[in-house]
Amino acid sequence: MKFSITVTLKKDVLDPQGKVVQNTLFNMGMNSLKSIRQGKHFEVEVEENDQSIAKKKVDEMCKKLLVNLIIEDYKINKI
Amino acid sequence: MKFSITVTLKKDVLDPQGKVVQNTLFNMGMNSLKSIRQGKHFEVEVEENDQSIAKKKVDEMCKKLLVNLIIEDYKINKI
Amino acid sequence: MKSSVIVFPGSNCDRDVAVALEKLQFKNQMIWHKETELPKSDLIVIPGGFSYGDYLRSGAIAGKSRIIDEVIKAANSGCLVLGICNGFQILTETGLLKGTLLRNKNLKFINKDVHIQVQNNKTKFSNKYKENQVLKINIAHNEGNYFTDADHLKEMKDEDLIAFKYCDENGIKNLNSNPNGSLDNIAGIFNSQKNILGMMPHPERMVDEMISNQDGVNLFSSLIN
Amino acid sequence: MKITNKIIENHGLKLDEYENIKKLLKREPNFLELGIFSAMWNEHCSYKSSRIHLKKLPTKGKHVIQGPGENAGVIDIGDNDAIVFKIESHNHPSYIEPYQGAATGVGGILRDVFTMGARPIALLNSIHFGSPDHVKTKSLLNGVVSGIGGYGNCIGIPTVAGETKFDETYNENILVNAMAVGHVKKDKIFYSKAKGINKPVVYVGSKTGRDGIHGASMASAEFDENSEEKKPTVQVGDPFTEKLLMEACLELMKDNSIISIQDMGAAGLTSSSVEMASKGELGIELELDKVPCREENMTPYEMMLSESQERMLIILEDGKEKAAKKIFDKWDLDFVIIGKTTNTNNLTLKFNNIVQGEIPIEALASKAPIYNRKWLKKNIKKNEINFKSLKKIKIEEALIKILSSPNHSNKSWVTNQYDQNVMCDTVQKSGSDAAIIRIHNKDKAIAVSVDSSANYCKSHPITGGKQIVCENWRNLITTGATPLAITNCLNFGNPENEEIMGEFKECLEGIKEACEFLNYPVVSGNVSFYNGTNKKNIYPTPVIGGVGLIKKLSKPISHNFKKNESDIILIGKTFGHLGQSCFLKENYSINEGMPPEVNLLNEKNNGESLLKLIDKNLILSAHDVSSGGLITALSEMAISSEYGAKILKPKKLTNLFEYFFGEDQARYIIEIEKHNMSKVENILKNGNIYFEKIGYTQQDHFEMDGEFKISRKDLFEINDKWYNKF
Ligand SMILES: Nc1ncnc2c1ncn2[C@@H]1O[C@H](COP(=O)(O)OP(=O)(O)O)[C@@H](O)[C@H]1O
Ligand SMILES: [Mg+2]
Repeated sequence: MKFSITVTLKKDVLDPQGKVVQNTLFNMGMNSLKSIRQGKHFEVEVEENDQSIAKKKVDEMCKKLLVNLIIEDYKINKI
Repeated sequence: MKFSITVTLKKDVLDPQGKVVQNTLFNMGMNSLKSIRQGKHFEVEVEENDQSIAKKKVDEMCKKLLVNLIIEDYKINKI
Repeated sequence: MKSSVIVFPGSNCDRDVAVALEKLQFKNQMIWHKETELPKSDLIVIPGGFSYGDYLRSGAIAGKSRIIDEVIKAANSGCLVLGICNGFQILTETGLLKGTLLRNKNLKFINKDVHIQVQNNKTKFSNKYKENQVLKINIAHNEGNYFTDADHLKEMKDEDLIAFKYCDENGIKNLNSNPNGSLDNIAGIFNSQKNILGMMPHPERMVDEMISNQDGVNLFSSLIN
Repeated sequence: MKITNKIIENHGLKLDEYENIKKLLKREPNFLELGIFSAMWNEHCSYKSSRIHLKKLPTKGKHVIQGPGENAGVIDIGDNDAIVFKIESHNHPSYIEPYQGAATGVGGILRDVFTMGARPIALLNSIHFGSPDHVKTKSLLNGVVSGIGGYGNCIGIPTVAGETKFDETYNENILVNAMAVGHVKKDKIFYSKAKGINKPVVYVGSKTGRDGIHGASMASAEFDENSEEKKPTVQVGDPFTEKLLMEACLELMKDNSIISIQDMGAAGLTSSSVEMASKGELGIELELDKVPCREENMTPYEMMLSESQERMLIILEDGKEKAAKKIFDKWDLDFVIIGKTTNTNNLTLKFNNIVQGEIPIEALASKAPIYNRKWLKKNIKKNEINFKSLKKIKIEEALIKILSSPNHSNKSWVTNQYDQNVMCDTVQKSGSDAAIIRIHNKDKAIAVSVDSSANYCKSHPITGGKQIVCENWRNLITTGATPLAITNCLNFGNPENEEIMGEFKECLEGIKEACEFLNYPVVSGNVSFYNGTNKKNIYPTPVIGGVGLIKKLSKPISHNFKKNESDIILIGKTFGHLGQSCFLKENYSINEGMPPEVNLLNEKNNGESLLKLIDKNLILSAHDVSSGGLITALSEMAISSEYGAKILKPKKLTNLFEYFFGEDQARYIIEIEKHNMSKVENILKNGNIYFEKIGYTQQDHFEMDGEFKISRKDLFEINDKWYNKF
């Protein structure tokens, strides 16, 4: 069973990378850009048939390693 | 108008990060994990009402800056 | 004084810090990350480098290793812990120190000699420095941009938990003397018990006049009582 | 599957080469065998166009332990210490994907050094980009610099020196050359020569993926029924794994388990196994199903041609497998016995117990083609430059033009992205003439530098070849080091073009002559042909990497002025040669003329005398005079220091532009304390060395009465501008 995980910086955390990317795009003439934020994306496959169990396992991976809960939010989606 | 962009390494391109993360999750006891690959995620907002034009603009950003087309693939979704 | 330097796969300042410790008469041991027990020591050092390639987030994976549980235990029972560069990043990942280290403001690796000012010279780590002393010290990192929430910042200010701040040679702290975008020019912090110090600059690189200067010496000698 | 002409061509083989393969095999090769021939017979592995010329280089000397022919050269620096070093190009991959191309270039050269048992202690690089305003230059520069840093910083080896240059000749073909230097105990050097029959052949390191399989992807598109998507051929570097591999190998090397060891560089498993067998005059048999693979369903062809990084092949002594495996387990690396040495003298490849290919080793190695390609002597245009017709400018203006040009700008934008201090033995980092690295725990050090002068080589290849060796030699001398040996990276255009082949041949002639005269042997190197398109080849760009020894380390001699009111002396004669000068190029866009003449005798005498002065502690600072001439060199000494200088009017030479901007060779500027003047004069006079006192240091300003006056701060800012805007 496959899931995607999206990890983003929390709203009030500074995003130096996003900021530089935004400036660069702006300087490249893409001035219709209002905002851009950068995060991480994972594609995970787990050996498990029960969707809710599988999702729980993925959630555990996020909490234990993939996400720094102090500064990051995450979302899990089945794909 | 808001879009999400998912950038992933092309198939067959070495993903050193994914490999280390996978081993770590495994060593932490999550042995139902079959595979994990890491990519990037962007959330973009553009000032544009026409969806197809907006999407074109986002596509341009990907091609010109956000994505390394030699080793990465990407997908754009309206959110 | 006995010290232990924890070695993770990808650590690369482990030898440098061991050399500095031995030069200052510590009895040092290198501890491989797969060990399950820590020898009794007065000081634990988590050295710089790229543990686990800095993959995922710098320090994240090392922060989950088995030996770290032992470091946490020792720290909680009062042992002195020093995290330098990647070691600082690892300490924030474990929660032993609060806040986090984001990408440098210019998104580039930065290696150069910068100045930092001692903010609190009344701790075990800094008692040999003069009040507000300015040190010249080497930095080398990609993610040294310290960030924390407003409450924690206030707590650090109220309780003197900021160890070092980036400044210029005259001790002036502003945007120009901030190499990486750190909040409030912070270069190093203590935990609330002040037995844990995390810092981005490399004191172990500043103990040899032939190579650099000796501005790092007092950090190590402060620890010897 | 039928091997068609198209398939042969896609493998980069000529039809007559294919006929030759059939003769050597006494039959048609199969597809796997064809792939192996193509890998071993290409220019990169076989040196087929360069070999007869490389042979002429001097490779022996008192200090040489190992010359060309191994993974890297080795020199003796006394007390059982040896230095291992080599340079290598990664030009084409870096143009396609600058970050990964440069990163894997660094990774590759590091493996060449630690394969020999040495712990790498320094990295250098020479990078050449197109014109600064070419559309691609900025992103290529960005990518290459962060790639070099990304790899070296992560693995924890200081990147301490290099050169960054721009010229439109590299618009379509940048150069990325990386050099690595390591330290080893003289009695602990490891070689690639196999010995003994039935010894286990072990694969260690990363898994094999489909990276970098070149001709293959195209060729396979024709025969593959399920026609897969086009495979990316870009290799991604994994410095973390390389660090583990390095530590594991060095740990295994502590005892005597290893008979032979070889990294998998270009042509991966193929070239490593063939090289070991060929040097040992043995056969080797591989069971390819045992090769650790990253992807599913990899074919023997893909495994043999993959250029996945961070892998090694080791031949072990009997009975050492278990202990060795334990070490690699500790470092979480693959360790698999994939074959054995045999007495067949063949490369035998099995897959699922069926022999898939069998080729005599000598057909791949000693019988690989060697070409004596046609070459044309350089047609020298001796057109004189008519200075009278040039627009008049002021000295100050011309100097500012040079100091603010990309080629002469302060490079800290680049070098601050490299960790130069890790390992805590960097005595002198980038910015001076050469870097100085202390031998760990000792009071001796080595000095290292890389240099090139493509425009000199273009206009007169023989002189250019000589000049770069001399410039490199001078750079080491100014730090007080005795130059010991060099490595060289020969970046040239298409060798099938007679003019290019002529440039190659004549540059090598110059290199050879200089190395012989200076007793400065070549111990390793690399050749990179086919740089540029056939119509537009790059300028011939040989790059010299030199290593020198500082026997007793004291305060390092750097090029920044040290004191107020000390004397400034110029060693060597000034003729005012402006052909091919930076002055003409930056101010008038003129690339004409001959390069300055190289007088090897003067080089040798001047350099050795300076070493004497340094040895006697008479020197405060020293700098060699090169591109940009005397005034540029003096400015550089001021910019990096706290002092300016007052330059006196020359007594003889009249034209100040020639005086200040001429690029005459064999010259050094030294700063000495006034009271040492007579001692210095004595030594130089006794050595028959031409020298003149040209001025003295002073506070703040760099000036000549009535001609120019610039503050040190302004000089600094002028010099810092270009990259800051970047
Ligand atoms: N320009 C050169 N001058 C001297 N030796 C060279 C030169 N080019 C290559 N060599 C030597 O030829 C051998 C093969 O080089 P190369 O194929 O680059 O080795 P590797 O596969 O280990 O990287 C090496 O020993 C190298 O030092
Ligand atoms: Mg090699």
